Amino acid sequence: MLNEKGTESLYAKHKRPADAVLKGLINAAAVITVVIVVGIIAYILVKGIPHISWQFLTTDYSTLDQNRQGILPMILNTLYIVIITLLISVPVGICSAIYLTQYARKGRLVRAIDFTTEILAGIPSIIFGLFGYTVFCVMFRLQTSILAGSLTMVICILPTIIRTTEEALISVPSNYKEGAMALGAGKLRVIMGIVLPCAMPGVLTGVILAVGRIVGESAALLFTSGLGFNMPGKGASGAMDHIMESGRTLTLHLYTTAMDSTGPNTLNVAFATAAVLLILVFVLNRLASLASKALRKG
Amino acid sequence: MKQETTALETAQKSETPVKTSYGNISGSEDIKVSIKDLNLYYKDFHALKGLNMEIPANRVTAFIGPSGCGKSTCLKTLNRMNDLVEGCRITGKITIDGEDIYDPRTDVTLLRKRAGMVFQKPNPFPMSIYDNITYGPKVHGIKSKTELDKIVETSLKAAALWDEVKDRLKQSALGMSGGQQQRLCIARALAVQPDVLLMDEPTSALDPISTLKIEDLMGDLREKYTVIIVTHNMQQAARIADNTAFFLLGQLVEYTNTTDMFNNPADERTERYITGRFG
Amino acid sequence: MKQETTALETAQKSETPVKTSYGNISGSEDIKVSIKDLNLYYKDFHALKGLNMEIPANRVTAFIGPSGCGKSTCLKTLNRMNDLVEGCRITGKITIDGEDIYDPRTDVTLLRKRAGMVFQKPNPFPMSIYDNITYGPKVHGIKSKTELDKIVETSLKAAALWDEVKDRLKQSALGMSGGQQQRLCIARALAVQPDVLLMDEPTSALDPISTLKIEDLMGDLREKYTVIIVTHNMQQAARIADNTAFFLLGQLVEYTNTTDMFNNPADERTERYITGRFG
Amino acid sequence: MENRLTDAQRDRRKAQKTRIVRILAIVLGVVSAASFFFPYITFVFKKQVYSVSALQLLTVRGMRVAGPKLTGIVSIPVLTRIAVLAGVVLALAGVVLMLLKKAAPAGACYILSALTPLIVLISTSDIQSAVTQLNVTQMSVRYLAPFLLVLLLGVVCAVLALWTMGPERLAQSVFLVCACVSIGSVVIITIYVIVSGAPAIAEIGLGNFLFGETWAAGSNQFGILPMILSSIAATAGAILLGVPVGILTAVFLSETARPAVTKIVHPAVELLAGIPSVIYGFFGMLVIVPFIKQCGEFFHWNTQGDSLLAAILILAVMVLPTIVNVSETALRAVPVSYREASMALGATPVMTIFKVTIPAARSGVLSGVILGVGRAIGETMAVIMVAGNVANMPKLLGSVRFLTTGIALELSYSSGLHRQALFAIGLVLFVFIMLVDVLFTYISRKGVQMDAE
Amino acid sequence: GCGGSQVLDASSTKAASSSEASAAGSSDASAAASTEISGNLTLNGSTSMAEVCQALGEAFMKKYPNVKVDKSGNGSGDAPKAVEAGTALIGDLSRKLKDEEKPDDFDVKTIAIDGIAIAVNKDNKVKNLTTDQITKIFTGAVKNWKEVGGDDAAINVIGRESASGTRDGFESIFKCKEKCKYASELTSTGAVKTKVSSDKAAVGYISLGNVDNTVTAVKVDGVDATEDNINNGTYKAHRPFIEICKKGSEDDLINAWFTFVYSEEGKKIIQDCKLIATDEKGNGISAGSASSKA
Ligand SMILES: Nc1ncnc2c1ncn2[C@@H]1O[C@H](COP(=O)(O)OP(=O)(O)OP(=O)(O)O)[C@@H](O)[C@H]1O
Ligand SMILES: Nc1ncnc2c1ncn2[C@@H]1O[C@H](COP(=O)(O)OP(=O)(O)OP(=O)(O)O)[C@@H](O)[C@H]1O
Ligand SMILES: [Mg+2]
Ligand SMILES: [Mg+2]
Ligand SMILES: O=P([O-])([O-])[O-]
Repeated sequence: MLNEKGTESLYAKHKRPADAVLKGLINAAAVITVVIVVGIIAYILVKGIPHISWQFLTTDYSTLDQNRQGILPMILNTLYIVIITLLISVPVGICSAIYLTQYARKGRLVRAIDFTTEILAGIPSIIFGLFGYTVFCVMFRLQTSILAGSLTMVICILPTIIRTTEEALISVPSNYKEGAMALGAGKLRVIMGIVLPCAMPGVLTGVILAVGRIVGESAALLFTSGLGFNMPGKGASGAMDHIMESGRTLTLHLYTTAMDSTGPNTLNVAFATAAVLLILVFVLNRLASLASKALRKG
Repeated sequence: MKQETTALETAQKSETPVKTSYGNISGSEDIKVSIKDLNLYYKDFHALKGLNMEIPANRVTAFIGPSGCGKSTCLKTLNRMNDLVEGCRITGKITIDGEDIYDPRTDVTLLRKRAGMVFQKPNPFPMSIYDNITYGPKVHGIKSKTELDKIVETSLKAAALWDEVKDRLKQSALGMSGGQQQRLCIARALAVQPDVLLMDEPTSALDPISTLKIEDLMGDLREKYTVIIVTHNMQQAARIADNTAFFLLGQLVEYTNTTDMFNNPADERTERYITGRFG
Repeated sequence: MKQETTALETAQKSETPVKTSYGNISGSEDIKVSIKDLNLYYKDFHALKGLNMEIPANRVTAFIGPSGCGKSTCLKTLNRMNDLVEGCRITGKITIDGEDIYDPRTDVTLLRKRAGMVFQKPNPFPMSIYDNITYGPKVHGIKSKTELDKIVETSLKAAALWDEVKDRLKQSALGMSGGQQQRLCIARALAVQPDVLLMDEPTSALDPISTLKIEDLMGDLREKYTVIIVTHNMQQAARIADNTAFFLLGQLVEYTNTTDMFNNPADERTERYITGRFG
Repeated sequence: MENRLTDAQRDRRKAQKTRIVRILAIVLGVVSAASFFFPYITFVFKKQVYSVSALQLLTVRGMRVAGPKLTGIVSIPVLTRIAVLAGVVLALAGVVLMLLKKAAPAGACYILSALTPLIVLISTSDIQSAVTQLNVTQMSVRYLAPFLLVLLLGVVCAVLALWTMGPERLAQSVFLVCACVSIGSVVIITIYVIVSGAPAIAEIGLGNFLFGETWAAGSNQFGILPMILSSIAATAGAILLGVPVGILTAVFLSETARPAVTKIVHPAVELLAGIPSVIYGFFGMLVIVPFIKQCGEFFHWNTQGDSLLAAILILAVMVLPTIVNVSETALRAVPVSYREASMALGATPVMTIFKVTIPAARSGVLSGVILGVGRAIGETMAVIMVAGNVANMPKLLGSVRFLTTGIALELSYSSGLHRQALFAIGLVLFVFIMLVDVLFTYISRKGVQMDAE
Repeated sequence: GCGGSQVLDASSTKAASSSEASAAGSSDASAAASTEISGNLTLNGSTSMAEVCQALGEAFMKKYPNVKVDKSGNGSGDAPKAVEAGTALIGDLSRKLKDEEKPDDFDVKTIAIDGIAIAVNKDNKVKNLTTDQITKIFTGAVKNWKEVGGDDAAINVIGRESASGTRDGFESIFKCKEKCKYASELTSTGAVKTKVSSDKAAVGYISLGNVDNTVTAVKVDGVDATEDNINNGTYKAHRPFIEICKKGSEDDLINAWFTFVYSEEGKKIIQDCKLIATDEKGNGISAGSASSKA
């Protein structure tokens, strides 16, 4: 179709079938992804939530009594490991990130360190499990204990924390730093008073991601924190002594109950534990995205 | 006469012979900042070549020149912000009130207190307006609440911002408009009571109306401070500056009072730049 | 006479009465693009207010005005790049060669083929020079190797780039200098054989020498294309444009041939802008 | 003139403050050194209490312990003695160095001195095994105030010592120490993997180990070829399934979806990334494995569900979020100007995506794929639950064992060469991950180069 | 050198003196009342014994409130090491000690016997197998159920992971060590049971205690898999659960533990865990020792 000036008219429509096909593929991929997510989550929740009760969450677990199948000890063990791990890894990780981004010369050394943290981040957790077992459990004679598990997790998540913190620190606009410097503030003061607070949401995102990783970890903990399910502070010992005892986390409880479904009830316990874990992960996820939203705003 | 000699000396010393035209400097009886044989290198790159300048007190001095000619670099040497750049090397001497600011004993904190700086992009800290202003005084050891309150009020008034923000001092500074933010940055610089105010293209990111406000402000600031401003906008230099320095390729080509510079440039390159034939 | 009437109509229709001065348009006997009562909104923001313009063929038309006045916005309406902006609404009518480009039947692909665009920052694709040029023709269905080769040669020649790159057509376009990249972008636009060439500050990111080359190029392009260029640099407009339009706050203040615009502006605001009293 | 840039009086005031801090560092250093001479640790055997000062740990031969049948002297481990000696010497060295105004080395000495109690803590537990030789089974160790003082004071002194050089230097040192800890852990873990894996390989022979086809711990046959091939096959399969879906989902999210839809799909993908691997395994075990088995019955395949295929399906789901997230970031990072340029030439949005946006983001997309490979190779718990775990050569519908699961299954029971062989598998796995990582770095660096050109 | 000149001695008040004083013997310890026994009773080793140990521990802690029982470990292999190093008082093994584990260093006590049932699907027609048939099935010599009197279906052989105590017990009894050809190796009794209950053609071995109505335990050489038959020696497939401690040690805590394990209360718990309890002398099990029937 030509227009009055003799060129091809703008109103001449072209058909483009390839476009439609490709667009269809894109949409199909998105649908597949969503179906997978919804499928897995729905399956676990539908099968698990009916077995979650207040009692399930607040009583301990017994091999003697089929009516005492609560997961409070596992929840507490998970909490112990999360707290101890964070207590060590967060300060060390943040300080390392500050050193690497604000002090270290951008030379070969820093690049080497970046490379190694990257590698550490990619190491499969079973290798951390091996390492933690021989070094902490055997060499340091901690046995399979919550402390050994926590120390292993420290090494596991340090790279995550260092890298997210580094990224958050780097993304703080340099003109904040310049502005503070131009007012005569020293380097430490600028870092602590301006750079770090600005990076806080990013750091927080990293920490929450790390918590998610600890909660979801199983391979590294199987050999290091073990499978005990004593309530903390039971018997003669205090709540602090619990860190020297073996304790299974929620994931390990799910693993053992799922794999060794001997009692009539154990599969239900597994489902309920899986549902609790999913809900926990979901909450952590929401927190992380809230934090990163705060980062984008700030 | 003095300037003539200096220019001559420079031409002999620096690697590339420089021909600088010094004209009549307005206010030249009271010199605040003096730059002697300043050379600056970024690693191997020779960014400033044998600069010599004397900047009078209580005047607005504008640095103009095409992009990359070294205006910002020169400005930053005056409060040693270049210390932060890795591989930056300086020779020569800069004095403020007769004190050598590159002397090893110099307290950089005090220097930066004395020579405040305002940047091209408004960069208020992501905290409240109040905290922005008090950050500097706190760094320099002022703790009393009443004193800080007073500083906030005076500096905001000096930056012609008090009336607009006095009811929202506790709100985040990031919620302000660009022009307000830039005036906040000026107020923040004033809060540490500087003698010299260095401004690097303070209006280039702003709309015309905000620009106008800041230009007006600069006229007032001149009474108490020595103002040095880098600008891309020749009209702006013409409007606000008492003296103007024209830089080209790291060299100071011409330095004289603004009227002469724009009406009667001594150097041919200056003239070609001003009439828009390059840059 | 016609323009006068249009301006009158606009003033009556649009929310804010507009006073537009239309002068003598060079080449007004052969109108390529015509804009009638154009209003554009970004969500609630009224970015273009009742524009009326007729742009002649085979001339260079420059849009000038202070930052944020709507020059780029107006340019983008001409090849409907504004479609990509969410919340952008348009009323009024724009025709190219008499065809309404906002007609529902319009094939945007063909429109963009007819009205090529060059952006402020050179944006060659991260592929070889050859692939950059042939991208457009391939999109429009040309597959033959010999034909493509010919197109590459003609467009590069038309963009005055052929001699510089003919030996490295297979190398990445990102390895070129800024000025070369911008000419490559022009060549890429020419490769789809447009009638109209829209350029949004095509030299503002370039050094003076590259700028000069592209300005020279524009003089040649005028012979075959209708060129519309947005520029910040008034000297540039004065050097290269046949007609100039001055925008202010979303309105077209004055539109006339360049000589009149710079020597004899009809509107007081134009005069103040041109003499550098604001902006 | 208060405002002078160089002010002698100000310097004097500063020097005074420094002197006070230095004196504090010296005094506390002396206290810390002295703590070694007070009751340091208490051992309790069977209600018998031994309170021992560090000096005694250093000088006495041992403790006389009476067991039910045997009585003997339990000697103090050498490591304990070395640690105590080092602790005292370092604390005193710190004091001397402070007196000589050498703050930096003094700080280092103090910090090292503070570490010695940790070594004592580890090594004293060796006493426990010595004690079991005498059949006194239980011993408990209590650490007393001086012990903790050494730990604490060392740190405090180090901080004070460094403080004399100004808060900036102090902070920098703290940051540096932390960085060293992090880097140290990488170095240690690398060394550990190599050191613990190498002996078995040396004993078995590299060829036999890598290319042996049978793994039978009982008869000392340690060939891991089936595991290597299974790991590779599972990873390849997962990537083959996961990559197209992942990349297209990323395209959907970054290019075509309306913001409202993105707001739903994006968190869904993030959630997928956060689900613990055990849950994937659980799901696979209860849904995918029975499904494959039923298909097998229906089509008369020889399978019982636990299979390479099940592992591939699970892994494909697990690598999906990695690929989607990294690719999406890469796609979003493609400058708008490329898209604009393409559209301005008349290309449709879909054409723009496939011809400009994805090619421009290819190095990022490739990084995502490689990260996915890393995750698939390293996954343990999810696949242990679905793969059947027999060390067969890989068959799509047969039971297989991977490098990771090989370790996890047998670590708890193994001893001797068997255990060393498991560490050697760890080394092989580590090498695989290193290769993947080097590839990743190479590609992302090349991508940067390409963009910089 | 320094000879015995300086040796530390116990003293609750002040640091070492050079005089030699031997610690009081522990002979009167056994008389201590339940509240006087205190401390950490650490168990380390087999995971399949975790359930019974946890159960015994729970009851033990109820009886001795000042004691804390902590069961850890990742498998039988950990047990001798932990006891040797003194990090655990007691080691658990679901198999006998191997020679390289220096059995002479330890006191070995069998606390229970775990029968091993050969489990097939409930729908499987085969209800009886001979020892020889079982060996052939597990070594792959017999591949189809019809060869042993069942339907025409390929046999799916399910086993445990290579180091499992159950597998060790099974393979040594049926003489097919390292020769078994498994279709899957699962990591727990429960998993094997679930698998067998859902797969018509599967066969596997599981703890006798875990047999329930979801699977069939076949007769071996015509003998039913029951506790009685194990005790009277006719059913051969079983293995011991043993606990070890340092040879010759006379720790109050350990004594109290074993006293409790062999008490009526302990036996009841062991039986609740679907195991066969043993008597105090149960070093290995002689099938005839009758006293284990409680
Ligand atoms: N940190 C740095 N490292 C290396 N070179 C630099 C650095 N900062 C600036 N330069 C170079 O020094 C020269 C002068 O830079 P400067 O920023 O002072 O220019 P300017 O006159 O302020 O230009 P503009 O108008 O663009 O701000 C430029 O060529 C620039 O490339
Ligand atoms: N996508 C958008 N959404 C909302 N507002 C927009 C958008 N793009 C531009 N505007 C607004 O429309 C007005 C005109 O913008 P435009 O980019 O056309 O100005 P301009 O004259 O090209 O300015 P400049 O010289 O800075 O490029 C400005 O006030 C701008 O803030
Ligand atoms: Mg600059
Ligand atoms: Mg624009
Ligand atoms: O007792 P096991 O779990 O090793 O079979």
